[in-house]
Amino acid sequence: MEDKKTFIDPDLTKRTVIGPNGEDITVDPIQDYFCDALPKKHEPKRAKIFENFFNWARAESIWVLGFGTGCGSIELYPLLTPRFDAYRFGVQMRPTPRQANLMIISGYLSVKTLKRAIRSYEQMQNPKFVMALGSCTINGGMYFDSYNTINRLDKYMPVDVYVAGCMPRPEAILAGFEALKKRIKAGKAEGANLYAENFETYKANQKKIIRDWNMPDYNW
Amino acid sequence: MEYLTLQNIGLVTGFMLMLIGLYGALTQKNILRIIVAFTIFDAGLNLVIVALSYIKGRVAPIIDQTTGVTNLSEKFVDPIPQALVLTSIVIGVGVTGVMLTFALRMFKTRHSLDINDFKQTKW
Amino acid sequence: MSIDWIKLLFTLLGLFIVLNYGLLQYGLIRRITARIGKRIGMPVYQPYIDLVKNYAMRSQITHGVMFYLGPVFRLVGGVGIFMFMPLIYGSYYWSNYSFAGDVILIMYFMFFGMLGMALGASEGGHPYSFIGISRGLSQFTTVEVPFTLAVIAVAVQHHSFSLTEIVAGQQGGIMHWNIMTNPFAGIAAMLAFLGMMMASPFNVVQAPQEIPIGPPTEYHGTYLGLLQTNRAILYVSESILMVNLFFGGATNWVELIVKSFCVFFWPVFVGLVFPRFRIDQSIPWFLKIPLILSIIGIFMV
Amino acid sequence: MVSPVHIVSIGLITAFLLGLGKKSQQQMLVFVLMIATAAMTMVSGSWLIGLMTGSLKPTDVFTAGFKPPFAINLRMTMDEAVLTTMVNVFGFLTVIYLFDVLKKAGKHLLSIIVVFLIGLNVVVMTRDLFNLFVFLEITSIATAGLVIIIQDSKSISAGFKFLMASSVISGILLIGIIFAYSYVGNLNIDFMTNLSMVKGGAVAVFLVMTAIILESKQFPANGWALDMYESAHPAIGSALSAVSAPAILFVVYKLMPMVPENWHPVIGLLGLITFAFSNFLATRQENIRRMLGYSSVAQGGLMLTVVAMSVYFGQSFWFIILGFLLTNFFAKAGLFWLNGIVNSDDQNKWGILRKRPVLFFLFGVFVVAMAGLPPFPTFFAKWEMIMQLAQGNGWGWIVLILLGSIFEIAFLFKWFGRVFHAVKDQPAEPVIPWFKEFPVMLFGAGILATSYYFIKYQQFDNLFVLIPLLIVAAFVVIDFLPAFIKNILLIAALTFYGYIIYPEIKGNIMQLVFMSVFLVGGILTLIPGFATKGTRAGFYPFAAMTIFGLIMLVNPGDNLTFFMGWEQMALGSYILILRGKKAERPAQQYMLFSAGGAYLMLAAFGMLPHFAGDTFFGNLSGLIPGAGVVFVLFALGFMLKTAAIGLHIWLPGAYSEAEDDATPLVSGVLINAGVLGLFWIVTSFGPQQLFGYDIFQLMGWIGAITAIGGNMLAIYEEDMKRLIAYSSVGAMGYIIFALSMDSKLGLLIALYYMVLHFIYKTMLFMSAAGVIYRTKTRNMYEMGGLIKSMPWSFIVVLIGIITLAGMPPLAGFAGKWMFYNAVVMKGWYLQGTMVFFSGIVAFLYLYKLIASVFLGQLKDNHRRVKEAPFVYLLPQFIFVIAIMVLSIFPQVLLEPLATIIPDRVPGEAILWDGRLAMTSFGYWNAFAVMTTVIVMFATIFLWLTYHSRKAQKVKQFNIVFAAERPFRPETTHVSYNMFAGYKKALGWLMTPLATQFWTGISDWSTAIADKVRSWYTGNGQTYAMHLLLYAFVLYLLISGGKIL
Amino acid sequence: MEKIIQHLQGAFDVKAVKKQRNDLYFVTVGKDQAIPAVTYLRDAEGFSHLVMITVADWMEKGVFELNYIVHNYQLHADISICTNIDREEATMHSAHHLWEQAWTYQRELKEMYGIEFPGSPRVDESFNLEGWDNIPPMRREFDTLKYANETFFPRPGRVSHDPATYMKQKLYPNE
Repeated sequence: MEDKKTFIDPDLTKRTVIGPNGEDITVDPIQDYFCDALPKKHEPKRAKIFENFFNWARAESIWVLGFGTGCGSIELYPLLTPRFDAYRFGVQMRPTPRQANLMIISGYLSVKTLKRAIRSYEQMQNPKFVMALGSCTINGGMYFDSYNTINRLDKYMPVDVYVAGCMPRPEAILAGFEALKKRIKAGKAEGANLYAENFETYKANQKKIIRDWNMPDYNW
Repeated sequence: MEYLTLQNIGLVTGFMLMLIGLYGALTQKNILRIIVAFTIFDAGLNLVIVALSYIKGRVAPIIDQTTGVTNLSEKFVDPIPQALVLTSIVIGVGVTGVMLTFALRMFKTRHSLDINDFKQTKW
Repeated sequence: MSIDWIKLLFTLLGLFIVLNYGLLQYGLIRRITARIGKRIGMPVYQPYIDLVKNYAMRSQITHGVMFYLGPVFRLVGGVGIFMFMPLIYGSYYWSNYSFAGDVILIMYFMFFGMLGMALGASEGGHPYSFIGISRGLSQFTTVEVPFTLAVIAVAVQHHSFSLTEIVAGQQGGIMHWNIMTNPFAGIAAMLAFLGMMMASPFNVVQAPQEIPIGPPTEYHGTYLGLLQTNRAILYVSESILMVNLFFGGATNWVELIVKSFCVFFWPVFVGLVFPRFRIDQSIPWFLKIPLILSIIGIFMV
Repeated sequence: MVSPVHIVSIGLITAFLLGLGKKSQQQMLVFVLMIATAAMTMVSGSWLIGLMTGSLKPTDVFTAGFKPPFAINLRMTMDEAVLTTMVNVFGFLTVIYLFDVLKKAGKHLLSIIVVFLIGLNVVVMTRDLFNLFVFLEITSIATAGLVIIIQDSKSISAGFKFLMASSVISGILLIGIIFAYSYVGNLNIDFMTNLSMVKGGAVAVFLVMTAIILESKQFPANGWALDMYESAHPAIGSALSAVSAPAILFVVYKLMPMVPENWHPVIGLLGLITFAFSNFLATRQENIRRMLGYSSVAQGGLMLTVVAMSVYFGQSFWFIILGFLLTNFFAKAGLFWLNGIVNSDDQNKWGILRKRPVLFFLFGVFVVAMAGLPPFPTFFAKWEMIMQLAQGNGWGWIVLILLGSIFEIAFLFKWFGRVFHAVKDQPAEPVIPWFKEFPVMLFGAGILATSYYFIKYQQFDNLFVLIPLLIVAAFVVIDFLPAFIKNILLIAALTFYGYIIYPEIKGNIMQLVFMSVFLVGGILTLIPGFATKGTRAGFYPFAAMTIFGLIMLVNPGDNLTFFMGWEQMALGSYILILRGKKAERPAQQYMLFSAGGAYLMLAAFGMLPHFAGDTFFGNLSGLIPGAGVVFVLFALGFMLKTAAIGLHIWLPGAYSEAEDDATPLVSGVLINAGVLGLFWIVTSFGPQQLFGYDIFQLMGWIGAITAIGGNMLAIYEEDMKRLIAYSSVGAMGYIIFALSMDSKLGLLIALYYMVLHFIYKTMLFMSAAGVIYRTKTRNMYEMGGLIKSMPWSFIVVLIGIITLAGMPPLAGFAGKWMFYNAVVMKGWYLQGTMVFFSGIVAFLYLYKLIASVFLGQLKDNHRRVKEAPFVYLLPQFIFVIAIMVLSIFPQVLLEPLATIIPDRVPGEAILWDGRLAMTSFGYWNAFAVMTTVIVMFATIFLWLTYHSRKAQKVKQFNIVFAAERPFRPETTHVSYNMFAGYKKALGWLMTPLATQFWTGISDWSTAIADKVRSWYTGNGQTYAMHLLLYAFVLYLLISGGKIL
Repeated sequence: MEKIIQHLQGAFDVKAVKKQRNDLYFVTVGKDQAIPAVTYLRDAEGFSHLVMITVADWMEKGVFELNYIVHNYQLHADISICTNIDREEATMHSAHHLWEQAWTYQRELKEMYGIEFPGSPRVDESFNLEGWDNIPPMRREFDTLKYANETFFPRPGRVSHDPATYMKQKLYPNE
C-alpha cells in the first residue's frame, strides 16, 4: 500500500483527434486549453493620493465571493438579514470570482475543497483579499488531527484577516470586515502581490497535499 | 317474314358467332380454347362481311360456265367484300398460327396453358 | 456638415448629468429596496464607489477581441439611445442628436448594445453566458412586441414618429398625456417596460442564484465598470423615453428627473412584490395581457 | 425520282433475299438488311428533301393503274415523307443497334424486321382503308414476332396478350371498314369524308375510329401495350414508342376528315386523360421499361389530343405536333436504347452511365426534352398548345395538361436524380460496343439539332436568348477543361456579356438593378469556385444556364422569353442543387415545386391576353381590372420561388444540400427572380379582387406569416445552411409583405430589401461555405470558437447579421425605418407587428449562428483550421464594402430605386433633404447616425484599450466554472437546442403543418396511383375486356346515349 | 419477525443472531452467503430498501465486519446481514446488481477501507478523497494525527486540553 499512486485525469491526458481534413491533431489539454502564464506583481500607483483614493474605494466596496466551506457558511447568511445588514458597510455578495474582491473561507477546508478554493482565489482579480473564519482555518481547530483537513490556511494562500471562534458569530465577521477595511485603507492588504511574489512556496505547499494536481499552475 | 332473308340470317349468325367467340375469348381460361374462340370470332366476322355484300339472287363472283362473261356486274354479288373476306381469312389464319406458336412457347416456359399463370407483368 | 460644437458640449453635459443621476438613482433605489426589507441598506453613493473600485482593479484578463468589444458595444448602445433622444422639450441645446432619427432609431439602437454584449459574453466561452443570452433574447423578442405596438399607436395618434412632435402633442396638462389619452397603449407599454428593465419578475436572464449572473459572468474590472456606466445611462434613458412617449415629456430638468424617477420606480415596486418567472412563463405572459392591451390601444386611435 | 412504292419493293425483295440466305451467312444477311434499310431511308429521305426544297411535288402512286377509288393508292406528301423517313431511319439504326442480337438470331427475325418496317411504311402511306387494315395486321404480327427476341415467359405472355388485344381491335376495325364500305361503296379514305352524314355511316366511322384509338393505346385500355413495353427488348420498345405510335397517330390524322366535328373534343379529351393518368401512374413505377412504357403511352395521348384538335389548332398545329413528335421520337428511342445499354430495369444500376459522360449527358438531354423544359421542342410545343387552348377558354384541358406534365416531371426527375447519385458500387468501366452507342448519339444530335431549329424558328431576340444558349452549349463542349479555366472563362463571359448588354438597358433602371444583381451576383458567387480542384464536370454549363436564365428574365421581349428564362433557370439550378452529396430528394422536391410554380405561371400566361392583349406582362401599365385569377396564378407561381409559407418546404433542403459554394448562387441570387416577378405583377396589375376579397390584403397576411414562420423555423435549426435558408424564407415573407402594401414606400422597401437581402444572404452563405469548406461539417454544435482561426469570416458574418437584423447604423436599418413608416401609413398594424416580431425573432437565430460557430469553445478537431480561402473572402468583402457604402449613403441606392416605382402606385415617397430622409411621419439621417456611432465607438474603444492594455490573454478553459474546471469543449459549448425555453413557450407555433400537408398529398397520390394501376391485372382477357368496355364507354360519350 | 429469522436460519448457514430491538436483528452469515441472504430478504421477505452498507474494522480479530442493513416498509423493521471478511485480503461480492445505489457505498468502502468489490461500477474512482495515495484512512492501523502533523503544517503552540478539567480549571480555579 505504500507505493505512490500516479493520478491520471482522462480529461487532461494528451489525445489525438482527427481533423476535418483527416489530419491527426494532438491535443494537450493543459497546454492548449489553459493559459500557462504566471501571476505578476502589480505595483500600486506611484502617486500616493491616487492609491489612497483607490484603496478607500476598495475598502468601502467589498464584493464577497459566495463560496462557502465548512460549517461557517451558515453564519454568512445572517449578514445579509436586517439584523446585521452588511450592506451598510459596502459589502455585497457576488456570484462570480471574476467580480469579487474578498474571499471568505468560512470554516474547515478539506483537501478536496482546498483545490476549488485555490482555483477560485486565483480567478479573482488583483486587489483581492482573503478572510478566514473559525479556528479550523487558523490551526485546524477540532480537526487538527484529521487526515483530510488542512490546519493552516496561510500556508496555501495569503490571509488578510482571521476571525477566530468556533464558529464566529456574524458580529465577529462584521468586526472582521472593519479590520479588513483598516488594513486595505492602510495599504497593507497586498495579498495578491504577496501570492505572486511567493508563488513557488505557495504552490509547493499546495501541491504537497493536493496529490492529483489536475490543473495549470495558475488558474487565470 | 320479310326479315328472314339469307342476308339477314347470315348477318345474325355472323354476329352471334362473333359474340360467342368474344364470350369464349373472355371467359375461357385455357389458352387453346381462347384461340379457338378467336377463330370462331373470325369466322363470324367473315360471315358478316360476306352477308353484307350478298345481293339476293346473285352468285359468287367466280367466272365459270354458268355465269358467262357478260353483264357480270348484274349477276354477281359485290365482288370487293368477297375479295376482302379472302384476305381477312388469310390474315385470320396467320394470326391464329402466330397465337398457336405463342401458346406452344408459353407452354414450354411454364408447362401450363392457364392464362392466369401468365400475369408476371402487371401494374 | 458643420458640427455644432456648443450643442455637442450640451450633449456631453447632459450625458454627465444623466450618468450621475443614474448612479444616484440606482443607489437610492437600492436603499429604498433595503428599507422595504427592513434593512438600512447601502449608502446612496455606493454605486460611485463600486464604479471607482472596478475601474481601479489592477489586473485584467481578456478572452479575445470580441470579449473586449462587448462592453464597448454595450456602452455605445446606451449612450446612443441617450444621444438620439431629445431631453427637454422646446430646448434646442437639450435636444441632443435627435435630428439624426426618430423613435424607431432609438428602438433599434437598443439592439445594438444587446447584440454586442451577447457576442462579447459569448466569446468568453462560458456556458452560463450562452444560457443567459439565449434567455435574454428569447424574452426580449416578446417584450418588444407590445412595446412596439404601443409606440405605433402613439405615432399614429400624433401622426409622427418624431419624439419631439410626440412630446409637443402632449403639452397642456396631465389630461393630454398619452397615458391618459390612450391608456391601453400606455399600460401595455408600461408592462413591456418591466421586461425591458429586466427586473424581477423578469430577471431570469441574470438569475444570480441560478446561472451566476448570466452574460456578464466573465466580465470584471474595467469591463464591468463600463457595463455599470452603461446601466446608469441606459436605464435612465429608457425611463426618459417612456416619459417622452407617455408622460408628456419634460420642459425642464426638474420635471424630467421627477418624472423619470417615478417611471423607473414602477419596475422596482413590481419587482419587490413578485417572484421571478421562468423563461417559458414570461414569454407567453408578454404575448397575453400586454399584447391584447396594445392591440386594443392601437385600434382605439 | 424513285417512286415511294419502292420503299415497299425494296423491303419485299430483301425479305425474299433473306429467305434465300443460309444459316452460315447470317452476318452477311445482317449487312444485307442494313443496306436495305439504308436504301429505304434513302428513298424516303430523298422525298423528304425533295419536298422540302420544292423540287418534288406531292404524288399519289396508283398501284393497279387505276385511279382511286378503284384501286389502292399510296400517297407521298410532306407528312408521309417525314414519317416514313422517321420509320426508315429508325429501322436502319435499329438494325445497327441490334447488330449483336441479329448476328445470333435466325434469319427469320431479319425478315420480321423488314416486314415490320414495310408494314409501318404502308400504314403511313396508304389511302385505302382495307389496305390499312391489312398492313396494320401485318405490323401487329411482325410486332408479335419481334417481341420474342427475348424468349422468356414474360415477353412471350406479353406477346400473347398483345395478339389477343390486336385480334379484338382488328375485329372492330374490320366491321367498321365493312360497314363503311357498305355505305359508301368504296374503300378510299379520301372519298369517305361525308361518311358520317350518311344514315348509319356514323357507326362505321365510330367503329373505325375506335379501333384506331384503341390501337394507339389509350388509357385505360392499354394494359397489353404496357406489358409489351415492359417485357420486350428495349429496341422493340423503342420501335413501338418511337415509330409505331406515331404511325398509328398518323392514321388517326388521316381519318380525321371523316370524323364529325363534334367528336373531336371527345377524342382530344381521351388523349389528355391518357396523358394525365399515364404520367400519374408512372410516378409509382420502379421498373424503368414499364415507366418508359407509361411515358410513351402518355406522350401518345398528348399527341392524339393534338391530332384530334388539329382543326382547332389551325396554323400552329404543325408546330405543336412536330414538337411533340420529334421529341418523342428522339428522346424515347434514345432512352429505350440506353435502357438496352444499361441492360437493367433497376434505377440504381443506371449509375453505369455516370462513367460515360457523353452517354450520361445524352440521358439528361433526353429526360429534359421529355419533361418539356427549354430549350427543347416540347417546351415550345407545350407553350403554343396552352396558348391556343387558353384562347378558346379550354381551362379544363389546360389543367389536365399541366397535371400530366407535373407528374411527368415528377417521375422523370426522380429517375434522373436517382441515376445522378447512383455512382457507388458500379463496375469500373462498362464495355459498351460502338453499335449500341452510335444510334443513341445520333439521336442525341438529332434532338439537339431539332431544338436549334425550333429556337431559330421562334425568332428570339438574339442578344438575350440565342447568345446565352450558345454560351451554355460552349460550356458543355469544354466541360473537360480544369475547373480553374472554366471559372475564368465563365466570369469573363459574364463580364463581357454585361459590357455588351449595358448600353441596351442603360435607360431602364429597373432592368439595370435586376441585371446587376443577377450578373454581379453570378460573377461574385463564381469566384469561390477557384478553390475547387479537378474538372468539376457538369457544374459550369448549368451555372451558366442558371445565370443566363435569370438574365433572360430581366429583359424579355415577350411572355415566352420570360417563361423560357424561368424554366431554364429552374433547370440549371436543379442540376446545381442535385450535385450536392445528399441532394437527391431535396433536388427532386425543388424540381417539383419549381415545375408547379412554372405551370401555374403558364396557365396565367395563357389567360393574360384576355385581359391585357398580347403584350408582355412586364410592360403592362396601370390597373388591369378583373384580372384577379391571373394575378393569383402569377402570384402563386412567383411565391413558390420566393418560398412563401406553406410553399416553402422545398427551400431548406434544396439550399442546404446544394454544393456549398453553389448555394449562394442558388439562393441569394436566384430567389430574386421571384421578387422580380412579384414586383412586376404588383406594379402592372395593381390591386385585384378575387371573390370580392382584396388579394393584396391576403398577400400581406401571407407575407407576415411567412416572415414569422421562416424565422421561427430558423431558430431551431442546428444545420448552418438550413438556418440561413430558413432565414431566406423569413426575408422573402418580409418582401412579400412590403410588396403587398402597394404603396410607394412599400415597393421601395421591397426593392431595397431585395438588393440588401441579395448582398447579405449571398455573403452569409459564402461565409458559411468557407467555414464548411474548412471544418467539413454543417452542424453548428460541432463548431465553436472559430473566431481565432477565421477572424475575417467572423467580421463578415458580424456585418451580415447586423445588417440582417436591421440594426442601426448599418444599411439594414433603412429597410426597418421605411417599413414602420409604410405600415403606419397603410394602417396594417397587426400584420406589421407580426413582421416586426419576426424581425426580432431573427435575433435569436442570428445570435445562434454567430455564437455557435465563431464564439464559445473551440473544438479539438478544429484546432488547426485555417481562415477560409482568399477566393471565398474576396467576394464577401466586396459585399461588405457595398454594405458599408449603403449604410453611410443609403440614398445612392434608394433614390434610383424610387424612380422605378410607377406613378400610379398610391402613397407618399421618401423626401430627401441632403442626407436626411423624410416622410410625413418620421425622419432619419443615416450619415449622422453613422458618424455619431463611429465617434462614440472610437472614443470608448480607445479608452478601454488604453485602460486594459495590460490585460492577460487567456485561453478557452480559463473561465469561472463554479470552482471546477470544464472537462471537454464539447460539453462546455452551449449550442445544441439553444433556445429550449423558447421552444417550450412558443414551440406550438412550429407544428409542421406545411410539411404534413404536402406529405399528405404525396401519400394520397401514391395510394390513389396504386389503386388505379391495379386495374392492369396482367391478364390478357381482362385487357381484352378493357378494350370492349372502352369502346362501349366511348360510344356512350360520343352518342350521348342515342343511337348514332 | 421471528418467522423471518427462522426462515433465514432454515435457508442459510446462520452463525449468529442478535436481537437489538423488536424491529432490528443482526444476522451473521458466511461471506459467500451474505449476498444470497440479502437477495432472499429483498425478493422473498419484502425488505426492498437498502439502508446502507457499512463496515466495522475489528483489527484485533483481523476481520472487517460488513453490514448490509435492509428495511421492510410493511413491517417497519430492519435486518442487518453481517459477515466477516479477512482484513488482509479484503474482497467482497458486489451487491450493485440488487440495488443501484450499492455501488456508491462500495466505492466509499473501497476508498476508506480498501475493500475490493470486483465488478462494481466506478469502484476505483475517488469518492471523498481526491488524490489519496496512502493507506486507506479509516483502517485502524492508519495514524491520522501523525499523518496530519506530517502533512498539514500544524501551527506551533496549539495545545489540546481535556474539556472537563480545562473548564473546571478555568472557571473554578480554587476548587
